[in-house]
Amino acid sequence: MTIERIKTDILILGSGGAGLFAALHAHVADAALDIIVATKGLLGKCGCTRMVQGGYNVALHPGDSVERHFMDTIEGGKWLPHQELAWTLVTKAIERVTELENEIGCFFDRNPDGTLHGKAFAGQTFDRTVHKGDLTGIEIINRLMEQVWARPGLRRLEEHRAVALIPSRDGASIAGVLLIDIRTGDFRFVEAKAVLLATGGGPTMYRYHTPSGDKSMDGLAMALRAGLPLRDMEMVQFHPTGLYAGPDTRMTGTVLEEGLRGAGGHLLNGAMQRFMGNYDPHLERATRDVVSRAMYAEMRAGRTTPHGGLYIKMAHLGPDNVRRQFKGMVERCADCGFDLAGGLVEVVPTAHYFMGGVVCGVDTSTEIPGLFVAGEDASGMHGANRLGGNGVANSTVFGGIAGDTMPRWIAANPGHRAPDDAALGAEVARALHPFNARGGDLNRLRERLLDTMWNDVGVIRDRAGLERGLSALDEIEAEHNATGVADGNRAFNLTWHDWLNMRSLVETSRVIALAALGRENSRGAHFREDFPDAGDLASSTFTVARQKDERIAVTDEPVQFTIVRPGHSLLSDKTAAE
Amino acid sequence: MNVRLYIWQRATAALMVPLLLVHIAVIFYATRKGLSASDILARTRGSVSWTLFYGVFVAAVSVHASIGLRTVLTEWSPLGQRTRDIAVVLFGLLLALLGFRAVVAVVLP
Amino acid sequence: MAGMLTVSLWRGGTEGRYVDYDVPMRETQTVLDIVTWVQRNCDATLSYRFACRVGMCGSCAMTVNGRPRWTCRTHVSKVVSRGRLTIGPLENLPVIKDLAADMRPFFEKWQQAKGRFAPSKTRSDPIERIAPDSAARVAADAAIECINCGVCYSACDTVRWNGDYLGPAALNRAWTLLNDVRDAGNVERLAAVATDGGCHACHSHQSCQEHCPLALNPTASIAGLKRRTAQAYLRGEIKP
Amino acid sequence: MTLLAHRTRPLWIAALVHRLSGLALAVFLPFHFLALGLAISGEAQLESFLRWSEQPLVKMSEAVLLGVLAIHMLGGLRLLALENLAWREGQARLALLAVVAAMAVAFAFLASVF
Ligand SMILES: Cc1cc2nc3c(=O)[nH]c(=O)nc-3n(C[C@H](O)[C@H](O)[C@H](O)COP(=O)(O)OP(=O)(O)OC[C@H]3O[C@@H](n4cnc5c(N)ncnc54)[C@H](O)[C@@H]3O)c2cc1C
Ligand code: HEM
Ligand code: SF4
Ligand code: F3S
Ligand code: FES
Repeated sequence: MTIERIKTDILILGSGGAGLFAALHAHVADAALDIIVATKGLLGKCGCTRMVQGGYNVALHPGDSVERHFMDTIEGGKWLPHQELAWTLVTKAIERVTELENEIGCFFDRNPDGTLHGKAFAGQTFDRTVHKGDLTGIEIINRLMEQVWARPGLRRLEEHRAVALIPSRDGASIAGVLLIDIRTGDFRFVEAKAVLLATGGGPTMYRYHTPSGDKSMDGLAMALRAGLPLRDMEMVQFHPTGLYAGPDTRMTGTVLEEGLRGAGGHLLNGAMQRFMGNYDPHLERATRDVVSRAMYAEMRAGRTTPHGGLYIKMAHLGPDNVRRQFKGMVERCADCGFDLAGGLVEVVPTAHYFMGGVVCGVDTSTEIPGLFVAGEDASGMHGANRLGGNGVANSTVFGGIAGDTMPRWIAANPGHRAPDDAALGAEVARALHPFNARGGDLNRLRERLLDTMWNDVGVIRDRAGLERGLSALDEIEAEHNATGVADGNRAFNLTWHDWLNMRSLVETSRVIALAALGRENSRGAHFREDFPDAGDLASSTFTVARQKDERIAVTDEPVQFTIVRPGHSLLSDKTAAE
Repeated sequence: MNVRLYIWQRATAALMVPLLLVHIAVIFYATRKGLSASDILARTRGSVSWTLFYGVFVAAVSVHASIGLRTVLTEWSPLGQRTRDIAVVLFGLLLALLGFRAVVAVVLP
Repeated sequence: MAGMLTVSLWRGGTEGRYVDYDVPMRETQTVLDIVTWVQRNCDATLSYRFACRVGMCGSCAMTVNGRPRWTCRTHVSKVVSRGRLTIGPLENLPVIKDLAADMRPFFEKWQQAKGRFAPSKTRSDPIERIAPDSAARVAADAAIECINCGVCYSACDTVRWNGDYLGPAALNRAWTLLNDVRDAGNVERLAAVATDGGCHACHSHQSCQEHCPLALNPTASIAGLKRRTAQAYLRGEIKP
Repeated sequence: MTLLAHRTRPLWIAALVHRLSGLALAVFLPFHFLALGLAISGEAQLESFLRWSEQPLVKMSEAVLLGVLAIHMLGGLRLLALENLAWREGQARLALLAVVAAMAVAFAFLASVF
């Protein structure tokens, strides 16, 4: 197997908000740097930043404050966020949105007086979500993408999949990354002085999920193998209203806007009863996690539609009104044969966002010198729950910081570091493993993984289920290793990549299950039926998982309340914390 | 086509609209009346207005058609840019030459 | 909606052929699902591209029964004709393999049209106040929501016939920027779209507008560019 | 190969018709000028040309040419309007209207000569 070797100063993995911002900032910091952006799909056209509908949280409207945004983030995160990271997020978001508007060219929606419009988003005490219609992500990523294309100094490796972080020969730092050129099936080793991991997490191991199809937790799987500590791995956010169109379509699981519930949509079970009243006084307007759990409970109790989902009903708000207010959603449903405005649409809770990730500092550095992390791959900003609108803020804020940090780091630590060639060879062999195995049924196995995670490590968890899930994961992994891919044509071989996706998903699924088993209380997105209480806030801990010698150890570490402690607030006025 | 050629082509097109409307009216008039050659020539010979009218038309159509031809050749022929441009300039000159000759023939006393 | 469907898929690169597959029909099934079914059940080496699966990323465009479409948002029942579907890669672009086209020329032309914001301010300046109902903002908004799927580019015969033509999407983007009062690069942009292969090459076929999945109207944008470049040229602001 | 669907759309066909009519005019015009140029060598020459063109077949082709000129002019007007005025829906209908009007001109011509 020949491996093409490329040298560069900075290698960025992923072209979402984090990856592209890092590239632009690093380029501005030092235009002489050679920078490569490698991404699994087409530049800016893959990943979830593009899929942002709601918008971007930022405290720049009169009457709002970073303190208020910060408190919303901490309380939304059930006191688990790393406070310095959260503080950086809310303060830098102001600069980032201004940069997006003034320098990158995003054209956000305005109020009648010409100032930026902020819309309401659940779980927040201020209408601070900046947006462009309900296609905010397209506006953000398209503008970023244009700026990257415009700079010849930024090299693009499109349709390149990172498969392993390769350590330096002395094992002390990172030397580069092994990639597969998806189009040709060839291997490329990119040796870099600094590497940014920005592959955007993506909990797509659940039966129903919203993220882009290219996301399969590759970054976290690579980080795990590299021995990095992963934080909050039990925290998977579910969105209540995923479209349910049966098992035969990729549309199943994709998100129907939060605003449908906000506007007064009703959730019905199979018996056409509105059930939210049995769970929460806020009914359909309760927070994402509460509604998701109620829906999951209805489904588990068998009160589903004939197909196995639930219904959302909007018709009582007036079909024409719905059609006007939610044009995009109505059209999307119509494309798969549903009438959102006048009829019923089947919905299920769906895995949406991954709060867990690599432990990092406010400068995006990780434990491995030369390796940085940003975006959904990083962790700590959101704690047990991410506010809608804080996701894209996170990826753009910290992506930019990574782009500022890496050139400085390179200046202080110049030169490439020779790679551990044995490790490189082993990783190539590992990526080629499916071509040496025979038989097996990859599709059936993937279905099994999706069901296992959904049923046993999903919206509602308990010890028995988690243990069942863990042993099923062991079986799935063994079978996966014995499942082959025909070695016909490696060029653009999606089945090979499906196989590799599945390996990342299995490896990270196990960490999710172990961390969930470790947390014996219920916070935000993590709900243990056997431990339904939140536990004492003042002695809150977060989980840290780490793989060593093929074993994963999960430990609890105390949350440092460096800025505000439970029971306190940064806001003086009383209306603040309601 | 670049902006300069575009303006020339569209401007000549716009210019030809009224000219052609009159021309069509003339055709109808001539056929309706069954005018003979001498009838026609009697009306045109020595007329400054007709000279100008058809002179402008010939100039406009030569420019308009050769630019149009250039576009068609760009899209539908394998000719290189230079050959194409030489060909359409020659075509335009030919059209202008024949056109002015016809005008002269019809209006010269 | 039971039964089978005969699906012809393009296999190979620029040189290749159509191969037939039998695919079971389902109640909810998009063209992308058909392609996925073939990859998962008939031929594991079938190549295609998708990402978001909900019409946001513009990665999944293919030619379906002769018409470019976003396949993830196209229900099979809408396009099937006599129990058959013929699916190929996008037209007017090189083919990488099977159903995946090479989008690089498309994005290179986007750049040639100066399809990127040229800032007049920095992050330390206040965000510009712009009335949402001002004429320029309305014009920019009308054309801004392009997902760069390449459908219009693939449906335009001027693109096919004139290798230099920048194409509807790139020009549509240039038009939005021209209406963006914050932009400082409009003289260069006007010059870039006023040369051979620029906006004046468009013959208003309007296939771009008829096929755009987001119902944008590049034809109108290009007409706008034709006017503005002509004005700029006559005023001596640009040279061709 | 399946037929590319956009080539069945009215406005694509309108552009094709516009192009073919322009080409036809460009081919015809030199001969037209040549014929009129005959007058330079005397009235008799022109007269015999006009006599020749009295034949029904020639009249028919003159009608066709007039129609072609009309369709090109009207189609061109539609384009000039589209490019220079505010956007207007229903371009396909306008293109159809241009064809109909051009045919009317051609028929009117035929009616007036026969
Ligand atoms: C449907 C939906 C709606 C959302 N709405 C909102 C919202 O309204 N507001 C909000 O704040 N957040 C929202 N989010 C969350 C937000 O989109 C993400 O948190 C954020 O965009 C993540 O950015 P990122 O740069 O980390 O990752 P992404 O944008 O996901 O980018 C990841 C990149 O890494 C690449 N990649 C993956 N694996 C590899 C590999 N092995 N090798 C190379 N490259 C790889 C991917 O192809 C992609 O380019 C939403 C998410 C979804 C799915
Ligand atoms: C009033 C009269 C006319 C008008 C309004 C007119 C208008 C136009 C317009 C707008 C175009 C550009 C089409 C495009 O780029 O898509 C065009 C092209 C053309 N015209 Fe005319 N025209 C007229 C008369 C003529 C005449 C008399 C001739 C012939 C000698 C002619 C020959 C052409 C040719 C060859 C083209 C190129 C066709 C193409 O690019 O597809 N035009 N015309
Ligand atoms: S204009 Fe429409 S068809 Fe063309 S690339 Fe943009 S979204 Fe696609
Ligand atoms: S299809 Fe092509 S010719 Fe012009 S109007 Fe659209 S770009
Ligand atoms: S997969 Fe993203 S638009 Fe179809």
